Amino acid sequence: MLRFAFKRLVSLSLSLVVASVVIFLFVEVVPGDPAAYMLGMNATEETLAALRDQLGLSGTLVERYLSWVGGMLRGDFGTSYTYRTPVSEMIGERLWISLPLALYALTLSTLIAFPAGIWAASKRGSVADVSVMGLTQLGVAIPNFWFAMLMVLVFSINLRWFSAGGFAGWESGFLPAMKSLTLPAIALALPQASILARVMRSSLLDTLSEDFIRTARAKGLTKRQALWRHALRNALIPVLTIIGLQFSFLMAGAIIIENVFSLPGLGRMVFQAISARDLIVVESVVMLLVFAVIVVNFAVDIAYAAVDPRLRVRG
Amino acid sequence: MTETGFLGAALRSRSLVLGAVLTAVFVLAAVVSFAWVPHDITSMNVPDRMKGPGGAHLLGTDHFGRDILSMIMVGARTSIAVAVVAVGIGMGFGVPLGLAAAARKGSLLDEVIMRGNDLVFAFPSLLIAIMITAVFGASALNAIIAIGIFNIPVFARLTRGAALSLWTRDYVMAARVAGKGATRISFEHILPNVTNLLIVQGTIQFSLGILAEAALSYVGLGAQPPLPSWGRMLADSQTMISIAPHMAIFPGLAILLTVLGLNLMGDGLRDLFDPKIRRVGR
Amino acid sequence: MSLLEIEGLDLDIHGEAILKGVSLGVAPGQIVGVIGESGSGKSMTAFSVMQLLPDGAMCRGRVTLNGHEMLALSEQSLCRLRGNEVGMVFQEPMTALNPIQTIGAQVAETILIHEDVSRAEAMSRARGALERCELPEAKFPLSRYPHELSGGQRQRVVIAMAIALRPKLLIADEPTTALDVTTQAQILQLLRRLVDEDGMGLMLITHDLAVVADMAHEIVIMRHGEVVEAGPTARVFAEMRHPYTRALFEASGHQPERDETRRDVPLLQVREVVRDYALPRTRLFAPQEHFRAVNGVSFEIAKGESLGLVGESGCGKSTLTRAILGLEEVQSGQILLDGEPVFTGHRPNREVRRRMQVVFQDPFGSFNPRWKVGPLVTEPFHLLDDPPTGAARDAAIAEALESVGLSAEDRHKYIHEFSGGQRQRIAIARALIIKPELIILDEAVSALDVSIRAQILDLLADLSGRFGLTYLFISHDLSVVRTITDRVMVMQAGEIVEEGPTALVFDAPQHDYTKTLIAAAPVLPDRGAA
Amino acid sequence: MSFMKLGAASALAMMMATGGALAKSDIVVAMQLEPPHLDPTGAAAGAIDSVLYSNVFEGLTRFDADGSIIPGLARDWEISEDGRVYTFSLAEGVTFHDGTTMDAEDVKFSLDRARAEDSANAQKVLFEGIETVEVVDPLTVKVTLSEPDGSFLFNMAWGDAVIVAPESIDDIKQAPIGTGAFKFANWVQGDNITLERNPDYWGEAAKLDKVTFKFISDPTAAFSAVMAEDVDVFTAFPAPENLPQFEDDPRFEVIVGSTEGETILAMNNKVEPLDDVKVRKAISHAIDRQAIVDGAQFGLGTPIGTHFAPHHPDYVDLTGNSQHDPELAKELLAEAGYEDGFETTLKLPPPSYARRGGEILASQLRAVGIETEISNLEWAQWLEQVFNGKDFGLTIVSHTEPMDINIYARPDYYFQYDNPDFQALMDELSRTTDPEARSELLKQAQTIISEDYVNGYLFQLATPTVAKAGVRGLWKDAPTQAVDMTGVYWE
Repeated sequence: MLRFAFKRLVSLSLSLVVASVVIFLFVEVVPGDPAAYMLGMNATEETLAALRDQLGLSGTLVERYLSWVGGMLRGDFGTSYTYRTPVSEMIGERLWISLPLALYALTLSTLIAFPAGIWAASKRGSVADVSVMGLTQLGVAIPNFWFAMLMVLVFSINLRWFSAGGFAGWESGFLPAMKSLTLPAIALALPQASILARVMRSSLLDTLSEDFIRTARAKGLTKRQALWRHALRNALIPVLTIIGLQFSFLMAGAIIIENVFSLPGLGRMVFQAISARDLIVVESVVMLLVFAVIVVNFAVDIAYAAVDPRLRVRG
Repeated sequence: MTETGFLGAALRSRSLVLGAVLTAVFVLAAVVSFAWVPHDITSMNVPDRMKGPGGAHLLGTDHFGRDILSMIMVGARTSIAVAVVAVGIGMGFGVPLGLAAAARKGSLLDEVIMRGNDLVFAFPSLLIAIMITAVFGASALNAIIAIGIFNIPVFARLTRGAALSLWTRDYVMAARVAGKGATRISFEHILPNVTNLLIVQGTIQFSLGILAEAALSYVGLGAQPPLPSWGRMLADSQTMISIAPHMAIFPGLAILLTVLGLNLMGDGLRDLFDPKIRRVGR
Repeated sequence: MSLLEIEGLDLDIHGEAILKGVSLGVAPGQIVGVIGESGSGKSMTAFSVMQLLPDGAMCRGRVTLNGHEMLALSEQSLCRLRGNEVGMVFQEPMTALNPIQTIGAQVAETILIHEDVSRAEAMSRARGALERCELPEAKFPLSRYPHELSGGQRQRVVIAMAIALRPKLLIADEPTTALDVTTQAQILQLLRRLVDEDGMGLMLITHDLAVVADMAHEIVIMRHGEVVEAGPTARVFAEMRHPYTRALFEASGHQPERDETRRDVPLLQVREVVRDYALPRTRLFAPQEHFRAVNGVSFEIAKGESLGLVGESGCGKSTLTRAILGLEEVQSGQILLDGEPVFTGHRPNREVRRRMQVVFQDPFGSFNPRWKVGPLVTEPFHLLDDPPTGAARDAAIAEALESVGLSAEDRHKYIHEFSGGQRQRIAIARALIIKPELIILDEAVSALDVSIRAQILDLLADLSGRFGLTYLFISHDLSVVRTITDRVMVMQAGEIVEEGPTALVFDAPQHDYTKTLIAAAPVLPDRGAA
Repeated sequence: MSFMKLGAASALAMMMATGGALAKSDIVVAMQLEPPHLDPTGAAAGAIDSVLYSNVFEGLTRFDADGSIIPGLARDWEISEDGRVYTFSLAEGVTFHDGTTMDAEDVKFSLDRARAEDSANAQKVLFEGIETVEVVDPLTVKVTLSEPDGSFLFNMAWGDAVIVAPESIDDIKQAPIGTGAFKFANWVQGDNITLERNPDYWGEAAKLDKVTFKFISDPTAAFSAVMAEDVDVFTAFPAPENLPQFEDDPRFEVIVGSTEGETILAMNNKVEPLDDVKVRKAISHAIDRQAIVDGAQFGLGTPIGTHFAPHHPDYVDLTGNSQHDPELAKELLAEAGYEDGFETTLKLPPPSYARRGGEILASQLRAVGIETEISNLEWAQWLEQVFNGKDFGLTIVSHTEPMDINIYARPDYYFQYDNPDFQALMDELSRTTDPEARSELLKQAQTIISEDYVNGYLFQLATPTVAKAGVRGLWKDAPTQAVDMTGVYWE
């Protein structure tokens, strides 16, 4: 088991290094000079040059890459060009919105998807199955930003139950903060719950057609007991992968929802940083997101081994 | 499954028929829009802006007074074109990579392709799409490239998985006994038996492509004016949602129904091709 | 009143009739053998007793088990009976156990479901059941997982689960079909012991007449969902009133006529062949370990001869086949066909491979479902430098198909339009098309039903006579090898342990491994032996 | 980690929680863009001035609501005959928010810093004329210019010319220390900035205890924030289409002022065929200004005929030179040799006046045969391709700097207009300080660029402000980018 983890760790750090090179080169190619963006139309050439020096934009490509990566290893992502504050601090603040939002959406999606998937699988072909499948088809097809717009129209503008945007801040208490995350979380959770429910159902149906379920029935277990005691745990394995994928998507994919609800999260910060050519922020956040995704995948692999003993022996 | 049997089963599967009809409606709208459109979408008459549905304009007009139905028809062209080409890129590069990785399982090539896939999967797709359009400028073509890139690993991984199981089959061993090389076997034996899977996944990726294009143009990075696109229509309508809700509802519905149609078709095709389902019979 | 009585049982699934008027009975302590080829409905009969039928199944008639009217019982009470008064064992041991649960938990579950006992109590009784099935505590602790056990050991766990509560009736649906000959013998022996000890009834379902011959008190022969003949084993074997029973019996012991002339011109020479597989490294920097699949094998096959190669799964016979066919390079030793080496340098040379072909075991897996029969059969032409085209090609196809008893017109059909037996004929046509000298038959008939197997064996015998073909016949089924080969070799753990004329080896085996093999193989009683 | 910073009570949240009761002495002002940092002398971003100008920082002189220049930290000043020497006498007893005194030394430090070699001041050109800055005594500063500059006092009122202190200059970007009526309190990045009343302000004290600036960039979120009464005032409301709803809602009042933003269709005067005045004239006549104002800005904005703010006394209405006359436009194109029109590029920056205006304009030009290939750029790309690279045919942008007609005297400016007579006129203007003479020169300047059809002059950018009924003292127009809260109070 340890060797399995070690091997994955090596390939993980390798892909991180490759990712950092790819991101750095890609961001360097982005046309548009941050200094010009900050100093506007009347700035003279020397002021632009002076500012570029201040921002540390004048070093060679390799120097800047090494200083960036060196900094990251020490947890210092460098200073943002536009905000002039340490990027790590900005990320810290924004993480306090993106992470809870992602977890909130993931919990919602899992709480909806598991019962729906299991219920549909256990009553295959019945009205319940068809209706769950129909609803999830809709859930997958609805563009979540459109759904968000409609929710704002109904719940914020007409019914005034929720504020239409902005983030109340954690210091205003857990509930108000969660309240301002509710609509965005629902908008994010809808498609994810639909996908997860469908995967849960098909994975459960596959497992229910396995031989050991028939053996269990032959031992006297009722259909329900066979499902809960044997089928469910076996069916969890592919579902775990999907949950892992969804979490990494929610961390980065919330850009548009954060924009619709003007939540100052990671996604929106990067989006604004791209248009402001605040390259150091873009590089660092994308690197962080890639790192988060790889770590989540690694955790899912370990979880696999925990759930499935056959993997435990391998390697 | 003889030819007629195939068609018979196809017609019986509800989701396939419903999906095909829905998708056909929008493909038809896109094709017809080349020749005829209820109102010319380039001409603007600001006086009769934001009219509700009904009367001369079946679905109402937008904030420049343009006919929303015509915009949706022409917008269908953009969305479908972007999604089709993106899936084409995904298949065009992904399938050969998958076949090559499976043919030389365990070799360095296999490892490189698989690690490459994991890496591309690790990147947040929407963010990278935004950066691509930031570098090369926002346009339908760049949206195609941005979405296409993220289709490649999907098809590569799918093809490799399916090909690996086929390589253990006896008829591949028979072909090797007949002296055929890995590449020839990959295209003569493996690929034909993987096409079903590719068609099903193709429809799913097609629908995801439409959603991705809509998202990109919603943040202003997809097709540029005067080329209409559903995502941008949504973005424009957002501020007027309380005074002209129809401007937001119809483009959203267009996206929803197209994606729904494609997903239903994908499901129907999957059941049709899946021997397990067919043997037990509906 | 006998333990199990089935009277006039009809079963149809989605309107398609599966069982028609089946009647049979099992008394306590009695072993009833249910024989039938695939599709005869024998398994469905068992499932009807257990009422574990797929959706859309409709049962009519009467099934009484130990006084319970099974068809009338509610699902609730059926669950109380299953595992308690009736146990069941299945064909595929590899997938019959929950892969992520320990064997102890799975066996104990049968007890916990039916009796209100503590978990510890259930675990200790599970221990007892496993011991009874010859899975001692030392080697098989309760904490073991299914993937850590072999096929035979897993079947023993399934049996332990079935008999944990000492059921009145045990149903075994082809319990040993997927196992090796030696393991099969042990499992059957275990079942017989359990029946005697608990005095329970055993309904043994199989397609192998020999298995039932020396074990069952009564046998029931089924065909297309109907019972064609039933009665005490000896009487049925003696009378064989129904023609199908006679055909079945005859096919099992079928002996195709072959010309026995001695041949001594060598065709294939295998000299001191060694084949190693690299094992996955256990520790990151450990030296690369190898598994020696073939260890210094040497033998020769003369032109026109039919040589048998027998051995249990994992003895290396498939590896040897792939080496001979030039698919995998050997670590040392040489393989010559008519003096020509199969491998020159690292590349197999085409001229040699053109003169040998192979027929595989699984008729459903050895054809690309997307191709028509024409292209499938002509695939070996790829080995020829200038393969025939146009009319010459059609003629070659027609000749090949007709020589195996099919029509030239079959070339336009798809493979899924043919039965298992017909597919194996097409496989042979594919092998014949480039007129090879050596055909390797890798378990070519193991997957076929007994009656069809006999026809294929006849065809092979006829073809070797007509075209002077040489066969290397590989199989784990001794009875088949015995009927068709001139000489036979027995392989164990990568080495040839015994070799000689077939009749001699079977009648007077020298090596004790051969002895155990031959002893384990069930043998049909001679006809007429009352 | 920065959790502590988040922990600082954010006024907005407390407000919302405790309802409107406290609103009387506090106020929440919302705006679209968040300042990148808080040093008005270190960047061009308008948002910095909007929050800090005269609220936190003050200059020697100061803009009043109607755009006129009034005394700031300099109570009064004498100008030498040759107009080159300015002697400012400063207000007494002025202290910075950190308690340090504000005197001539700080003025000298601020001006020298802005005009230094390595200065990163976006408007460095305003200080080029300064030769020497001398401290006469703690309350008197003498500034000598290399040559007379009629607009020097005007320049010293800009946000980029506010007075800063050497003691607090280092982390000015995060903790600005000025002399204004309000002190900086806290900044929750991405969400809001709070200012508190400065108890020992030298001038007339501010009427409000606390001002919170909230940043909402998304137009729909802006609409719902105001509708849901999350905010009291929204300056430069981003979605003009929602204004009618606020107008007929008694809870709100809408104030529509104008800005210094001349919105123009800039034409690249050095690029074929736009170098031909006939073609530029044809384009100007093809434009229907009112349709663009109605379509893009929902009626907000006054059409202009030249590059000058209409609310300015010296404005000359020259819209007559470029009446919407497609037929005339076609004739002119034919005369210039482009009977069947031509193709050019239309590169648009992000603001909605450009994106929406661009689409309408494209269809108007198409009507006379001019095909335009639209490409929507972000600011960084627009600056690189259009402003610095001059790689464009047409573009739409609003010049929000006050009194910037002199950009037509700079041949290297992005629309590359090079007219020696106009350049001479501008030199003369900068030399004259007498008001009548200046306004005569300004009128001449407006007429030249209008008749030369340098650019297509579209409309003056309006600035709609939505406020709760009862808010008094807000600026109607925006003579400079500022949200001056010093005079604001609840009725």
